[in-house]
Amino acid sequence: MWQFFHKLGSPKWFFGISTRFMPWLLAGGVLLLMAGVVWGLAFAPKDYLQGNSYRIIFIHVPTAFMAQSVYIMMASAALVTLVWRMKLADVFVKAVAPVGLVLTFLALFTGAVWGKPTWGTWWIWDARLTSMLILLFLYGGVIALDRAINDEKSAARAVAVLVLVGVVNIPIIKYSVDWWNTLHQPATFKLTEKPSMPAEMWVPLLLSVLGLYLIFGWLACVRMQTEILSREQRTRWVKEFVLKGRV
Amino acid sequence: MNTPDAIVHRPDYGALMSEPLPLIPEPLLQAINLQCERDKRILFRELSFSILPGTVTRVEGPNGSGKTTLLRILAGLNDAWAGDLKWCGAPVANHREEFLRNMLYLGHRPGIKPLLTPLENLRAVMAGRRPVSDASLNQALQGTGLAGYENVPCRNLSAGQQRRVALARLLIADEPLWLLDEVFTAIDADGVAAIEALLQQRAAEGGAVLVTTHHDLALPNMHRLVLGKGGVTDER
Amino acid sequence: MNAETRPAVQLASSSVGALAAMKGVFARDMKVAFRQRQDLLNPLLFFIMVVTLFPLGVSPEVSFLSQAGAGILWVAALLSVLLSLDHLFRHDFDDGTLEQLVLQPQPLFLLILAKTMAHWMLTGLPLVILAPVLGVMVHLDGNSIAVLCLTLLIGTPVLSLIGAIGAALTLGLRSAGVLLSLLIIPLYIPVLIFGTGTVAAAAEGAAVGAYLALMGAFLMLALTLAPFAAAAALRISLSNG
Amino acid sequence: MAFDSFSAFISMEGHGPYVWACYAVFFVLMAVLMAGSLRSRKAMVESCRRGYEFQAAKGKVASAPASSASFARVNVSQD
Repeated sequence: MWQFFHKLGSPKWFFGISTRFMPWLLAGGVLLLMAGVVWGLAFAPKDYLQGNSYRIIFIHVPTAFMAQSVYIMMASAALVTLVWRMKLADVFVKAVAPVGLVLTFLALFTGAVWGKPTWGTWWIWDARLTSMLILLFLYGGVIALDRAINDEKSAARAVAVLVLVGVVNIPIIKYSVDWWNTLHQPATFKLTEKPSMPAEMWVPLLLSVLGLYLIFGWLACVRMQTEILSREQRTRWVKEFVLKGRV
Repeated sequence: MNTPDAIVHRPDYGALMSEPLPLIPEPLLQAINLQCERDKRILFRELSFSILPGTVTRVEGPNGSGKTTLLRILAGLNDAWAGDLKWCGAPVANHREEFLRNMLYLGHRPGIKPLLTPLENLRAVMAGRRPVSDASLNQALQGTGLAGYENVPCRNLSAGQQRRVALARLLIADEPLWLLDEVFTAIDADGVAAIEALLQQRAAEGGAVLVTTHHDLALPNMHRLVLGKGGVTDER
Repeated sequence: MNAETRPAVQLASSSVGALAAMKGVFARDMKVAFRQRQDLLNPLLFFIMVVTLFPLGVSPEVSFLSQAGAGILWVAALLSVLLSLDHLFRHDFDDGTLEQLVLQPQPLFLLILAKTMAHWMLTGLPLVILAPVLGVMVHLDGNSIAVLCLTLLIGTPVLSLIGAIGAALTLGLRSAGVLLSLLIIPLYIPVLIFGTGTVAAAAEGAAVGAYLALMGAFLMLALTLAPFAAAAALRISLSNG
Repeated sequence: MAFDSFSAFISMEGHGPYVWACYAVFFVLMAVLMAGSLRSRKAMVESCRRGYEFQAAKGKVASAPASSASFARVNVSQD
């Protein structure tokens, strides 16, 4: 068990294994996402309440879902960084934070555009969108802190503390924003909450969520490899990999 | 080679034990295979040494060789290192508070609040360590040549005088291990000589002193720990 | 060499209690602050000025101010706490006393708790005391002012505690002030929401006991967790500097 | 197929601009992110390779030790 854990933390081992998986992640991800998107755009039935604008759901929900799960993943990695000082964990946090930021922005953007035909306005202080906006701030803070600290080990550990503080706060933020929302406006029509969704709608949704997940995996691998190369460039194995063209 | 022999009284952990513990000569602090990287550059690696009681060790090396970093690592201020640090044979990480009780660190920055008087500064720093009477604190300040300045805010003192406020802690210290980083900065020649004598006296009492300085120290039996580019030698 | 002539040194096995150490830290911070009283006034002046901006910038009408007043006061209080946070560790870091604090043979989180308490006494508490005056100026009714002060009393320590984490994380960095705000403002949002929400509920005549209890729970959570996070962050920042 | 014709598919009963804008921004941003990540990885590999070649060319001479400093005054030239 410990040996496996140790191996998992070794950048060289990760580099080898991720290079092998990356093409599959990319191919699978693009395929699933495309299938989900095409199905959702062209074949899924029209929503009886919102009409065709609901088709934004097939990218809004995957990005929103991923934006949140990326933060949770970062928090798990941050815990590993602080407790076991595993090198790969802090490489992961640093590599995926910008991806999380882009996904959060996409969720916000699609939510706002979706709001226009549904509510008649680009922005509404709806609980979900507001929570998403705060998540965007959290990602922004993580990236800003990481950039501000020169020493990469200190940066990794400082960021880990910040991410963990953030993840403790996320449920509190979510709860307080929900409460604030009910206080200021009566329950409005929610974008994605449906009593029941027919299979022709949720299957493509599931496909695109899975697809985006795999693409995220690929992105994480690419960006982690970049970071590993940068950090380990003085080691013999990186030199060997680079000079022999194994990267 | 003339290594002063020394012994350490172990702290009396078992309050019920009435007879004195056996006296064991052993290093106060041991570093085993220390490695430190800074900005992708290895400052030192495979650095191993022992600090025995009754010794004064001077850490030497050119600018940028990692003297300050080494002292900060030993003090537990810098944790970007790999290897083992042992306090009286046990890992420092497991006995942090015990280690801190027995270690006195003075760094580049004197640790003096400019708005407080020397006496208030000393009082504040001792408040978290152990009770010391104001009379003793005043005596320590007088010992560093600050008689008459006890109640002047430190910002009105010269750099050397501020440094002396920090050094006053050495006169009331009961910590056996002293880590002193460039403490002679801004101190005049007489002051340096007096502090040298103090370090020697502390070593004679069984303490251990690790010091970095660019001053020439005239201490007999001084150990030297030389940090250099890429390699470390321990010369006695 | 025989045993009698060997030098011997006694290892210390005890030091002052943590409570005494906390008292020492607290007393020193208070003393330093009162030697430089202008620094104490600055956040208060800032608080008053920000509140003044709203009637001037938005509307002096009684209807607007009495509705938005609690929010304005809360936002202004939040900003002035934020403004004062940069000083929490910076001076200690610059003059080296922070190193000596970390090297005290005491649990660091308790020492940080003491520092944070001193910070609150010097910034948060004066804001709470000043709030009724400003509350009158923005036409809040008596009940709302009382509830507002209660929420500030419970909420500002949370601001100081969470802020300590940010101050510790950004210690020794260039442009630390702006960065600190970026990191901390998102974490302040729940406190702000419940602070103003409670006053709004009180204005509608609802019972506010439950909301205040919830804010108390926030405070307890921050008291138990934030000092640990700040201690970890402080060690990291010191290790870097 | 939920639509009768291709033009109906494009217009989506008036919701077309919203839907297509979302999808366009999504795909463009994702593509930029993916291409950017790949490019910076390539750049990193290149910079490593150049570093190794530079090292090999330069031999074993590392940066100068501080003790080699002479503090000799520099004859300032202007060009």
